[in-house]
Amino acid sequence: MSIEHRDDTGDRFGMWLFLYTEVILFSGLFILYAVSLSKFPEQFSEASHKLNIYFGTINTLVLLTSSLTIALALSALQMGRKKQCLILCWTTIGLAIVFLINKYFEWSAEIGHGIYPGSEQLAEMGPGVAAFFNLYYFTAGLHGLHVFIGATLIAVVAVMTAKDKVTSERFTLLENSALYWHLVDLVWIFVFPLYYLIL
Amino acid sequence: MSKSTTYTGFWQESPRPGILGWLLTTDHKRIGIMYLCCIIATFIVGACLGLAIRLELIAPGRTIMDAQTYNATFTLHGILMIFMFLIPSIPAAFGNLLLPIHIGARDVSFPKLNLLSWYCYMIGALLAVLAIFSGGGTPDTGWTFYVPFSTQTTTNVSMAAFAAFMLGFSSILTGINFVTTVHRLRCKGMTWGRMPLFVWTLYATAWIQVLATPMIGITLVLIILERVFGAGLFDAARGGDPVLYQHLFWIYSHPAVYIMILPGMGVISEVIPTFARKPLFGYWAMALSSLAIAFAGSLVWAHHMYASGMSDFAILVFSFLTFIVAIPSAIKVFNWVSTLYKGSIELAPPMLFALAFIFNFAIGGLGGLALGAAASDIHLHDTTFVVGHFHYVMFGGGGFALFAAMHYWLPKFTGRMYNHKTAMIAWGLLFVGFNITYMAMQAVGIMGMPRRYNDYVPEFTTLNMVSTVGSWVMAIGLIIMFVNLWQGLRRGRPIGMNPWGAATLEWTIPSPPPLENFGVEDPVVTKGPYEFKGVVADEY
Amino acid sequence: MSEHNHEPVPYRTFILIWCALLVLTVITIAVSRVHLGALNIWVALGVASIKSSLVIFVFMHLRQESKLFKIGLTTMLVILAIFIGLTFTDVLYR
Amino acid sequence: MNLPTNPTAQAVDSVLIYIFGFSLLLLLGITVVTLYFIIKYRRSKYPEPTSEAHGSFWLEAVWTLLPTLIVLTMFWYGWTNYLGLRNVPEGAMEVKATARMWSWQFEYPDGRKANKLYVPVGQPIKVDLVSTDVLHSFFAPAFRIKRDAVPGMQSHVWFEATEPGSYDIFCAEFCGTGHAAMITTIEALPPEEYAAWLQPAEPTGEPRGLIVINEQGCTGCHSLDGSEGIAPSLFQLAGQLRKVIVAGQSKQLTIDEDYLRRAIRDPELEMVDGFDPMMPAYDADTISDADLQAVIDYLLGKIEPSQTLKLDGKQLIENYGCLGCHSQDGSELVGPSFKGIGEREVRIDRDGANELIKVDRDYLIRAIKQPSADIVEGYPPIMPEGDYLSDEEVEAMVEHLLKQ
Ligand code: HEA
Ligand code: HEA
Ligand code: CUA
Ligand SMILES: [Cu+2]
Repeated sequence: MSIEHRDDTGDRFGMWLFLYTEVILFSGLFILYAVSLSKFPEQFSEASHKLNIYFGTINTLVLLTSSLTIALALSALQMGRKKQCLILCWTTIGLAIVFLINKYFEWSAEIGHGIYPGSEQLAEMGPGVAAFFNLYYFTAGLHGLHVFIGATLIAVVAVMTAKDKVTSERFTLLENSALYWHLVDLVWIFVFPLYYLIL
Repeated sequence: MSKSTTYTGFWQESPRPGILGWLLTTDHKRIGIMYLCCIIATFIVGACLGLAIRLELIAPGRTIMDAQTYNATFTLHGILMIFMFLIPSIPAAFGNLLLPIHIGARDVSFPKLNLLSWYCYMIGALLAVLAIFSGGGTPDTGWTFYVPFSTQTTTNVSMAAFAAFMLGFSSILTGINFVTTVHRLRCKGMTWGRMPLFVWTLYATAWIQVLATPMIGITLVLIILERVFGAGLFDAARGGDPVLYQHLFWIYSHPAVYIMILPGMGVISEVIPTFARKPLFGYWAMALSSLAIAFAGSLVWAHHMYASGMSDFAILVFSFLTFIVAIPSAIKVFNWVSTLYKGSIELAPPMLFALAFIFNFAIGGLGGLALGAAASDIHLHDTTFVVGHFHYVMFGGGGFALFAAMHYWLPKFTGRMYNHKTAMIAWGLLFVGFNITYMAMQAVGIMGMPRRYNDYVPEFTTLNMVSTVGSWVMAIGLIIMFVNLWQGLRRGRPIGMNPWGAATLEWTIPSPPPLENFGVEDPVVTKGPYEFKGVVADEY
Repeated sequence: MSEHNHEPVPYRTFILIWCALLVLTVITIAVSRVHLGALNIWVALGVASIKSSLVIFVFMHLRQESKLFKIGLTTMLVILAIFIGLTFTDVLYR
Repeated sequence: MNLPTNPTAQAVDSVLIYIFGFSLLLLLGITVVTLYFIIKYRRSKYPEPTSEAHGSFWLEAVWTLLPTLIVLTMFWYGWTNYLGLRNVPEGAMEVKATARMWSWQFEYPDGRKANKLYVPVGQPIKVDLVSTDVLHSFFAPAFRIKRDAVPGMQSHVWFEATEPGSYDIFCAEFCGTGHAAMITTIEALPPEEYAAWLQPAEPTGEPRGLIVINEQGCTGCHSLDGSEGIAPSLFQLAGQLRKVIVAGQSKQLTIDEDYLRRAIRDPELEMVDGFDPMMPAYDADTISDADLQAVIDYLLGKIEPSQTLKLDGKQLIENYGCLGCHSQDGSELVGPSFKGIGEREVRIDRDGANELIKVDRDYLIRAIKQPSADIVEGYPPIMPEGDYLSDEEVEAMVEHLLKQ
């Protein structure tokens, strides 16, 4: 008999507040990035050349598209097109998986070159490069974690939608997990140019 | 309101019986009580560690423990007292108990999230305890985890850092909950101008919790990663920067000190009008200065780093900003004092603690000014003067505010009253002991005794001894206080709805309050929180 | 009291925004290939900000939300700017 | 309490007094007013409040602006005097302070090392701070100066002693087990005493050559004990082979008088292989022929090398701050005591295995050079690596230790 008051706006606002905390969380790493960049501009661009821009670009497209699909999913549900909504949700998750697989290959390639936090080789490449890759790994890693969490959330919600726990009347859950997913996209929108594109 | 003494409000009413009724509850009052218990327990442990520290420092040379143990002790003491006691103390315990009632709501916006935050707290606490006994031994970095030491020491820093991370997460959830609640669940007629100041301060605090805490999250994670991978994020040889770590740490940890004091200020702003039977002086000044403190408080973090090798320009900027934060606090003090003017003042225990708060906080805060000025901080930095300063604001401020809140509101939630005389004796001992302890500590700091020293040169002996003796007086006071509260709240005289004759909403409902606080229909507010006209205190 | 659950956004809007995002991505990559020195980073950030505001306002429905949401977001960004800016008062002048 | 008269202390004290003074006034004011109200308006006297005032714009304005003005003066005063602590006066003597767990070492321009900071009264001293491991902080309360020593970062403090005496130096930044033991002193000596201290230990019996070498500050680059510096060591040169570069191509030669003479008068001619051509040429009016001869005789060991040539283990042990953790009188500190270490048996953990061994020369050398190799049971594995020590220095220390 707990209090059954419903407040969708409140729920959304809560989600936004949570997203703020996520942004600040990442900003810690971006501060470190900014400082190191201002210290070693050349070494940074040198290091960013070592990254494979194709992986980066593909993943950007993947995430942007997934953002689109989840946004569409919400509209679909609102318009009562449950089937479409489900398809779109699963597409989003599919794209998330593509993203992670991509990352896996990218990282294994770099680790293959002996570039990973704390490696001897990295230490020898000079402070700037080392700083760049440390930050790259930690930022991308944290982001990857968020991709994983976001995908899981969406999966859960998709199931609930299938079971009509989430409906065109009560879709805040879907809306909030969509919000979360967009945040994942937002972070990448900054990670991509900052790590792959500086010359 | 003829409640028979068998009535027990939310203590009995619960969807689930027995212990599960607590562990799975989403009732803000029950969660508040659970928080309160954990916090008191933490305080007692931490406090006894504090006693141990003082005992070691009673004389030069080794008294009761060796250097390594000492380092572990004050590290533990600091972590417990800050992350597990003071930060959650008033917001998580009394905030949960009162915020919904104060704004005429039946619960917070996200009751389940609220419970989750308590579990995060428990996990954090558990990890903190594990960190003591597992791995390479109890952490010995100080609560500040400064690199490179924290990434090199063999002790179990990673787990302690992760514990702090979880505690931070719990604090974030509380913050999200409170901001949303205040925005969404205010009852009919509860305009912003009618919110009790306690709510205002909690609201300001909640914003800090939301916007600053993640920074400590990432910082602690980086320490852990650093210890795992040895990547050299903060190692100059590998492009890192040890001073940058200090920035990241203080970006959270300075705002955190306002998380610790703001709710306390809120409590005082409730207690003083009640026992002066007079509206709080300058309501809007008080409300806005709370927001001002919250905002300005997040601009000053680097005043902890004047001696760290930071650029002089930064020192100029941060010293300036630091003095700006002092102003809203000054406004508050002046308004409290002038609330007393032409009032009708009753020195009940909560009032005594409130007045002690003003005195202690003034001393601590004014000490903060000496620390805020660049030149004088160079001498005082990392001396026991700083230790004195923050005990004055944290214990003399935050702590005393908590005690005030306990004496003011706990009767409401147990429906019973403690013994006033004993409470006053306890207060006296506590107040005197407190000032002896930390005055001496500040004095020896001015003489130049560095902090985190388990041993010191002979000149410092006398004052350290005084300080230690003071801590014993304080201990006796605290024990009496706790025992008195415990007995009173269990067997004391039953009270009616409004023992103090206060005007905020919680005093218009039975004590202890029922589940969902208000009867069938939601309350409608028609007057401000401090309009005592016609409000009578009922006898007990 | 679910006073306003805003209207569903038509598919078209989303798809248009998506195209815009793709175009902007191409632009950043293109720009990054020409050397502008320090300017590169600022251009990149500029484009990124445009992209993110598209996502925030349309994909995340900030357009439809009440003022409260917008104020909240601004507050967060201001604080963020302060954190970064004040850190640089140290780093740049050491 | 009489305040110190040295410039840095005065800069800080005036600010402290200013702020504490104001604070005291404010505190008294607030407390007195509060007490007055409490007593005057007590409930027994006034059952009901005699005012319903909700606030007053003017009062708020006043106690917003007044504090603002007050704190701004505090801020500005604090800032200007802080600059006084940062700007080192002209002609300050530079000393390099190296902080390591848990000792200080001070290095003077002439390469002389000491573990106490000896300074002349009346001369500004600039202390350059470096750290080899973690954060430390140079704190001299008597001079009100403090600054962290950050690994990989340059920073400095300055001070000037106006009265002779011995002043504490503390480490103010937490740095581990020995933090509280990381204490030494500033020894402020009257100029003449300082000059005397500057002179090598016993001026009498000191060979003229060595005196010249010290005066000329040759030891700034050349070690006398064989340890490699930025220049070849001057340890036992006689008859050694040298590979030198003459006009581009390298050639072997045995060190003799003429070679040394050329090497000092006109170094560019033959540079020792592997060293940069940075040695200044010393002509006859910097080093007279007589002195030159003395130097050469000294270097070639024509006269028996005096004590000062042989390294003094005791001195080294003090200078490198070993005593921060190891006692000499058998008392227990962070590390094992040196007392009787020579004929001791110790239980050590060597890579996992735990064994009992007799202390001997090799063991001690190992224990100094890579302490982590075997840890004496019951002590934390925190002794810093001795890799900064030259073999000769280690030898000397071990010699001394075995004699304990
Ligand atoms: C509850 C916690 C709390 C609070 C509220 C404060 C409040 C303040 N603190 Fe404190 N501080 C700490 C907790 C807190 N502090 C801790 C934990 C540390 C040490 C951390 C560590 O290193 O371990 C610390 C350390 C610390 C330092 C770093 C010292 C050093 O390490 O070198 C500084 C420096 O500026 C500082 C300044 C201030 C200032 C200016 C205020 C101001 O907000 C004070 C404002 C209050 C007043 C000004 C008094 C009331 C007003 C009047 C009496 C009216 C008259 C006033 C005027 C006219 C101005 N504090
Ligand atoms: C809220 C915060 C808080 C509180 C309340 C306290 C309380 C106390 N602290 Fe605290 N202290 C810190 C926060 C706090 N401390 C922090 C953050 C540090 C920095 C750590 C670091 O450097 O990293 C610190 C460091 C610190 C030091 C400096 C260590 C050093 O730098 O060398 C010292 C030294 O005296 C000290 C002493 C004390 C004492 C004597 C108390 C006393 O006030 C304790 C009072 C309580 C008692 C005397 C016991 C009472 C007994 C009971 C309550 C039992 C009752 C039981 C029943 C009834 C069943 N503390
Ligand atoms: Cu070195 Cu503390
Ligand atoms: Cu602070």
